[in-house]
Amino acid sequence: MTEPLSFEKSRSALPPPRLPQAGVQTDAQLPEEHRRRRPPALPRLSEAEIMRHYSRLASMNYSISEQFYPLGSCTMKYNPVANEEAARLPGFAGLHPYQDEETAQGALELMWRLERALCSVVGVDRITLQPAAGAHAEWTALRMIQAYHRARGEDRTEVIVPDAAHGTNPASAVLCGFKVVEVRSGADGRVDTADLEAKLSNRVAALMLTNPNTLGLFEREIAEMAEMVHATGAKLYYDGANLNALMGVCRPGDMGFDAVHLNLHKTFTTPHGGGGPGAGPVGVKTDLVPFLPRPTVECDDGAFRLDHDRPQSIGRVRSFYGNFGMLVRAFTYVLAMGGDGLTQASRDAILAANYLRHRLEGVLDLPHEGPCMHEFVASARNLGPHGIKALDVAKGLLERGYYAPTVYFPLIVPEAVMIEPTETESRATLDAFADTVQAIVELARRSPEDLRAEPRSLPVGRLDEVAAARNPVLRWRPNGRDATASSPHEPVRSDTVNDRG
Amino acid sequence: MTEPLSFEKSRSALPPPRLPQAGVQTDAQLPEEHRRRRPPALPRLSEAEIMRHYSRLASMNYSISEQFYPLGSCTMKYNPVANEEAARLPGFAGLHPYQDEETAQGALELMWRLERALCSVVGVDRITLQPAAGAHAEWTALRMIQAYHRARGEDRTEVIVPDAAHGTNPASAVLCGFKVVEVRSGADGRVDTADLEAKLSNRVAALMLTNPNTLGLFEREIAEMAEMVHATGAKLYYDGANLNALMGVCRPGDMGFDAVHLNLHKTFTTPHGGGGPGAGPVGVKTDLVPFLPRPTVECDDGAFRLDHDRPQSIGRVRSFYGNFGMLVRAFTYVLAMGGDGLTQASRDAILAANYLRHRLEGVLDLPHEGPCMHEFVASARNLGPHGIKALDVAKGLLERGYYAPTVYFPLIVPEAVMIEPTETESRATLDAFADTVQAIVELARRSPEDLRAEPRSLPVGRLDEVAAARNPVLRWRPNGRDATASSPHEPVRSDTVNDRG
Amino acid sequence: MPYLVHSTEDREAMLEALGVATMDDLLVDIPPHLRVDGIDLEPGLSEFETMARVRALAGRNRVFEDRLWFRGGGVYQRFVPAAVSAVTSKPEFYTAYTPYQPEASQGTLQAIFEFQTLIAELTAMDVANASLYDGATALAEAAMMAVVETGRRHVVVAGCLHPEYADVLRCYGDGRGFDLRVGLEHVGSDTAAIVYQQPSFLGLLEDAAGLTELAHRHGALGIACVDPISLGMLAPPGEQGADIAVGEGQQLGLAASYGGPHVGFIACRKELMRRLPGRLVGEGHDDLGRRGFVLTLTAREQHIRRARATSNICTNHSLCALAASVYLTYMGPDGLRQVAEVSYQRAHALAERLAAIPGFELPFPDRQFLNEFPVRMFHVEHHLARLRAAGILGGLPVGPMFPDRPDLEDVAIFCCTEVNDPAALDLLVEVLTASAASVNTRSGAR
Amino acid sequence: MPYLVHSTEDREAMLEALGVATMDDLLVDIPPHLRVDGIDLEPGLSEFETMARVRALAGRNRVFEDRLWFRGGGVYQRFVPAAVSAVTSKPEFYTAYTPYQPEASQGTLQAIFEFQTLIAELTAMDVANASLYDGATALAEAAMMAVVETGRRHVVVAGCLHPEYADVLRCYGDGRGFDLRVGLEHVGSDTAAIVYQQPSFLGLLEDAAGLTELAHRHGALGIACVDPISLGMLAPPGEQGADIAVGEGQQLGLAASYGGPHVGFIACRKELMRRLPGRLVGEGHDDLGRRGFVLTLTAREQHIRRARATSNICTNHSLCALAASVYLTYMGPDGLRQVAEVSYQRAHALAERLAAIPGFELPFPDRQFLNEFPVRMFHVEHHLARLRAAGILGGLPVGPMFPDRPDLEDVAIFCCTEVNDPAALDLLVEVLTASAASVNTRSGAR
Ligand SMILES: Cc1ncc(COP(=O)(O)O)c(C=O)c1O
Ligand SMILES: Cc1ncc(COP(=O)(O)O)c(C=O)c1O
Repeated sequence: MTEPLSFEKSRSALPPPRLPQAGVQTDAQLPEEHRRRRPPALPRLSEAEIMRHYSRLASMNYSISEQFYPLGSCTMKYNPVANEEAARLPGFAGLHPYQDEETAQGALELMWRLERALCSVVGVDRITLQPAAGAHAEWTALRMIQAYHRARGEDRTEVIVPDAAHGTNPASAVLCGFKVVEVRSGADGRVDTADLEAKLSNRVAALMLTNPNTLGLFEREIAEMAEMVHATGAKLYYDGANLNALMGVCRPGDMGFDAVHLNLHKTFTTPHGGGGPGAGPVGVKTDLVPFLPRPTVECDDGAFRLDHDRPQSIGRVRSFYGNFGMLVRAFTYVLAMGGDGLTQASRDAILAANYLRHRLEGVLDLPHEGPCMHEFVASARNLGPHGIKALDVAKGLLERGYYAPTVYFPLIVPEAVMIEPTETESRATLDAFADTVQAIVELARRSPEDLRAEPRSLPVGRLDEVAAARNPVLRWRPNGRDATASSPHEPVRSDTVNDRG
Repeated sequence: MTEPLSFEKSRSALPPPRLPQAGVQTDAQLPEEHRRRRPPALPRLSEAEIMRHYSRLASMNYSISEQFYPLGSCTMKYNPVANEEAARLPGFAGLHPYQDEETAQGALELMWRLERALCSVVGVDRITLQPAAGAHAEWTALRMIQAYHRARGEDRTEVIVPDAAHGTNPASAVLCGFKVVEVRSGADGRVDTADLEAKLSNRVAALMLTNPNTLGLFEREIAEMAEMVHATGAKLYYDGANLNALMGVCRPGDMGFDAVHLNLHKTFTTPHGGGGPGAGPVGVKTDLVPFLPRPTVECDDGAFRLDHDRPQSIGRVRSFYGNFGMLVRAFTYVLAMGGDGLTQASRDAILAANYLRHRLEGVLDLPHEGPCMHEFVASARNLGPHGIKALDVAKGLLERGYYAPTVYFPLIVPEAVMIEPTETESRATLDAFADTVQAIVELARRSPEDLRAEPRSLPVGRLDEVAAARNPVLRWRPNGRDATASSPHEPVRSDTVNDRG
Repeated sequence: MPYLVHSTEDREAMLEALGVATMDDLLVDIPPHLRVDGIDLEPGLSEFETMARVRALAGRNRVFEDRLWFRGGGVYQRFVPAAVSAVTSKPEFYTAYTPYQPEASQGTLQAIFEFQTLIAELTAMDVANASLYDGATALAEAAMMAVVETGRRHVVVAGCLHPEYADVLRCYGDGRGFDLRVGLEHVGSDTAAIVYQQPSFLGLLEDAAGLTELAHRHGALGIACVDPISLGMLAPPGEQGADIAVGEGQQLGLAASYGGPHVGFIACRKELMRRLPGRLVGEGHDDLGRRGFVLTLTAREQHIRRARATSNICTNHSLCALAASVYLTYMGPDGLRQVAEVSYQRAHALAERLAAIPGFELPFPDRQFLNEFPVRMFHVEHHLARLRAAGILGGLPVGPMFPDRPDLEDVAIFCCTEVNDPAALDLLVEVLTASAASVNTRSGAR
Repeated sequence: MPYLVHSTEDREAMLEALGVATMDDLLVDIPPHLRVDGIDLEPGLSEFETMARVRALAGRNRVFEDRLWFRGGGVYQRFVPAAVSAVTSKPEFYTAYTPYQPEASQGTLQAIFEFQTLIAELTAMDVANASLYDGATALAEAAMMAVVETGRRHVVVAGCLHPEYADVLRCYGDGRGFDLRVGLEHVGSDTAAIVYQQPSFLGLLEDAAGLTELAHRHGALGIACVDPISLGMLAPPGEQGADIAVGEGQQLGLAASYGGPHVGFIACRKELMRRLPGRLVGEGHDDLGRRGFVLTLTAREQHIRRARATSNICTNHSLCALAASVYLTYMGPDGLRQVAEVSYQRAHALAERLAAIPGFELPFPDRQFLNEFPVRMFHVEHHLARLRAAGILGGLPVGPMFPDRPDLEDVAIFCCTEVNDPAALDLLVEVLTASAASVNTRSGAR
């Protein structure tokens, strides 16, 4: 089943929707020179057709609402429906960001309370709720660290990032004007502290880490690393994508991190939306507080206000105060879970990952020793002799009704299959998934060519990504195809790299 | 893909959801003899599992939101999403039916206005909004007619119903204590007026008709029939299931109908809900007004009130004032469409039916001459020589992504395939559907056994309805299967009768 | 025009394909004198203006804060998990038709099968149907089952039945030919059924087991009209000998919505199964042995049996039944019990406090109740107006509903549920205490 | 516990399968001194109590009636068709991840492809990306594209740019190493781009074609920051020589929501395509030749290129882009033009009426505007307070935002859209007329 583009269904003679008429008197007319000459070729469709169109598109998606989504590093957990109800309340959704503060006390209080709650979870002094996503948060944290060093008259130009780190880490560092220095992982999958020692210098502004690290392993020597980093005057930054392992178990702030980001769209159940919006608060220790983006939310005697008067602030990282609607969702979740619930959530996430890892022993390769934390990285290299790659395992899972784990990330594990079950999947689901992986591995051994032909029952089979990138067609064109699209279709290259997280 | 029953996923040790605690002091205790001994075996599932469960069930349905649903007699048209928003407004959804009238003026006004608008559409004097569905409305109308005759001291015991009528018509008559007398349809698919003449007598309380009739044909002699019926002192009742043909085109009231029901869940876009709730207002001419169910909604000087003081009323046909939430939806639809929109809707519905009928000429049998009104009945008897029945055509459509037309109804057409496209399907959809029927007919000729094996790609194939009815299993049982379920499964009987509308 | 899909060109192309010049050529069968041209209604509005009008009407209703609802009488304010509307607002559920084609309707069918099971479990009966319109019509259908089963024509009501339910029973009886007699003194060999509401309309518990026994002694059926939430703690009809159990499911996740749509349920003993009205979903299998669900025992139904059907039910209240299923599945047995217990405890605490207000009294102090109870309060309308002014939807004055029961004059029934937090109870008591004091001052102590 | 799925038995069974006794055995890698036991937060609440708290907070905000919003400044009240949230509230859309696996994500991918096309059409540019966080960051990304493309380090702002957008540009520049210069006098051979907002923050129309021409003359890029609704009637950046067009999409079907989430868009000339930040969806085919959509040109992105990526964008604002797509598809070209025209006419009618109030004046009477415009009103805060008291969200006082522009003291910018019906305009004028009269009386005429 495929669905035509909305543009392809458009009929030029269809009348527009009924809309209000102006109903006022004025002679004003926009001068010709400012007038649009050619109307945009938006589709003309009736509401009935539009709803049918998007309903059909929706049915072509896998989502956490219907499928187990063990996408490592992405913490695809159940998104409570009450959160959605909360965000839709007119008292939140209907607020203009420039309303006078007296008329937005509830919104300000919510942000203030959320900040405090998140401070307790991660062990920091203050938090900005402004950044829109994880990558934005990384960059915001680095901007603060940069401003901190500059305020001390130091121009530190390097940021250290582990070789296993998420791609946004080095990209954020560069966007912030830093040079990226890579630190190696050791054989046990953890940061090689000797290499770190070697890379540290007074040119280094920060070390970016996540803990548990990208392999799902706790960095046992985190306290020692923090000491090494601080000894050189650098700051330690925490990539919060893996916080789901730690709530009520231990706190990045206690480990020595100076700046800590959180992905509310991972750990705190705000839905991922097919690629956002998210929310990426950044928490900091006292040292960095003066550099927080402005405004902050303050409370004086029960009255809440925005504080714009922060002379050392890095300024604004986006318009207004953050993805407020996502903050409402996260706050609702925190209230419902409470300290006890969040703690149990992290413990259950760790349990589920270890259980699933155990179920996959002997099925896929498990290059690192356990126990793992909330996720683990397996490898499909054991299927190499059959010509089967991680990608084929992923596609086999899609065919069988599961979303695929993150594959080819981290780069340091060949044929990586990164699995994060989260705390909201039942044991029955974990068992059924493990059985399915087993069945796929058996198929890989028995008739690898069948596996390589999968998926067969989804709206499309494997797409030729190489051809798509060589002749990019990025839009529909009113009169025929995009100019750049010309070449004939080539068969799928099954080794297409597909490394995301 | 199938989904276990919620009961089958239940785990006895799962803790219940968090709920409020009483937080009050009392010594009261329910005495032992009133206490439940065995708790009900409701499933114990987490919210995450519940949502996944129902999401998967939802994905196993065809619905007007995703599929063309040409279910004759059912008027499956687009359900505007604004209607849903309207019904959810706290000012409607949050009203207790026993609030004082001063606190529910908006609700009463809405009912009052809706009554007036519907009166204009069908040409009657007053309308009750109480009945919950079409069948309930039929029965309500007959109760009023019965009360009318009784009030005149006449005990009329018969109701005449055409052989082509919907099953609810005779069933409602019997439920109301009447004897059903059937009147024949002539060769042209319309009521045989000679037979009607013969069946009429002073024992007859009412003639139940729908116009356009069940075959989608307009009863040309309706005015003459009305005269015949009225001449014997009987009343003429209009089954409103087919009103979608007539808005702004002609009015049942003008044709001589004394009681007219409307299915808001057909003509007025309230969604069908997988089998309700609907709403079946009944309109009446002056004669019958005293017998309307109570309360009615009245307006005195701009103040709205419920009138319970109606001494000749048949009483109540249900609790409270009707399916109010559905009335809100229908009212919203009427406002948006207006007189002009509703008129165009009926005209478009007629056009679509005739167009589709034309596209199916030579593909299926068309036993009656056109033009048709908003629907038409084809027959699959032309496929009889290939051993193919209407049911097989229906299943072939399911396999190809369409819901099936109504089949085996009306009973007077062998292998009936009753098609109602409605005004909200684009020409592209109608064309694609016609092409698909054509393809199915070709398959029927080429390899009928393949068609008889369909559907193959849906969650289940044809179910053995005969076996299911012989050993009915109507519920899950905590300890194994339902007592009555024992026999082995038998193959599907492809001639299973499937006549609904 | 809203919700229409054709352009003028589309229409012309279709007419051309049909070989006709204008729409009128398709309307030739309609006698000209019956034709009208349009409808006497104002032209359609934009969605924005439509919604503005509708919102204005909604704004002309007063919505009481949920925690300040103490009025029941058949419709109750309860906590509704967000999961309920998240499920029922799925278009795949709410825009599907009755599941005639099982292969393309497994979602709806399985949901109904689960509903049937949930209701059967809750009532402790053998089978339940797919749903009926509401509690009142469910009771009428049950009465008609009894009339057919016994061949008798009188139905006796025990205890205080909801007056609207009694009206509906009477209206059905007037048509179908049975009559309603109120009071056990009417029970005899011509009794088709004894009908009782548990708890009664006033909130009081009846001797259900005694009533069903009495019915059976006279060869009649025992029909229970129950409160589904109460069954989290209260002995269910199946444990007390009832032959048919019916009820209103509004409390199971449905909005009050000025009285509808709600949902009726009906359950019965296995022996009566083939007399059930409406839809039934059963388990079946396809030729590969896969389990599926299908409408079954359709030989009872109007579309097969026409004039000999057990009922005329076609469209029922499927989506409301779905809401109830989600609700019950969310609660589970322990959650449901807790909801019932919390309501019970709060109502009893409140009853004690109201009884202590000078001038107020509990008219039936020896009767057991659950979470709804009658209070006699001199000048009841005055007190209710005071409550209204304080934003409280007070108890339901029942005097006017029972003109022939002087003992109910000045009586209102109050209910408590899990939404009425202790602070709400305090506020209610505070306002009523003040109101009682003012009345007592004005009129002298009672 | 809410949202958790395991029973104690499940947990024990899993531990047993792992061959460990307690959860602590799985936490051995965490140094004991770092372990904490729980979180210093109150215990969790039931959903009912949670929502009661959240609703109480919502209740502490004042929601102005939509027709009485005259405040914009980057966020506007507009008619949002019900279709928009009906689509975005589909769990299949909102609970999916970024579409990494195309075969299981065609819904999201096709929706993004359509969004890219819609934005490209609207702006009359060649290509657009899948979305960015908001208008301000989109502008910063565009500036960084220009800095890389030209190898220059200064970005010049023409006209009055939204002060928050300017702040964000500065913050990005401080990190990335470019600086912001305000005023055309700074344009020179070291200019990477001229940035202009059309209409400006004050609502005034700029000479867009002249600005892009000036930029090109200096080898710089022209970057337009546009209002998407305005493009229903206004000449689009692509028709005026812009190299990159960005903007904020809030008006395309998104709630104000106290400032977010909204959505940024970015579009550019084909030649700059490979410098675009963030996600891009392209058309592809499978081995059967079926068309499908897929994330493409990923060699620009962080997950492939890491430190050499064009941006760090990973999660963007996909669901908001979906809302915008539904909105634009609902409107079509004619609907969008009508929305823009109605807003234009109402704003001009209002401006004329406000200018007629004694003591009020239009500070830039010779400049063209669309639906937002500045008004100088002595004692602006007093007037706004009067409006607030009348339930009106009046214009935005811009003086405090531009401390170095004395000409903006006492100026507020007012906007009109299709939601401000004529009666709302009348009310606004009435309240302001009275307010002006009272000020004039008190302070003497100006
Ligand atoms: C480890 C890690 N860091 C950072 C990010 C970036 O977060 P975002 O996508 O919210 O920008 C991700 C997201 O996948 C991640 O997994
Ligand atoms: C012709 C006709 N009459 C009556 C009915 C019964 O209406 P309802 O299902 O609302 O009871 C229907 C429904 O299908 C019908 O098609």
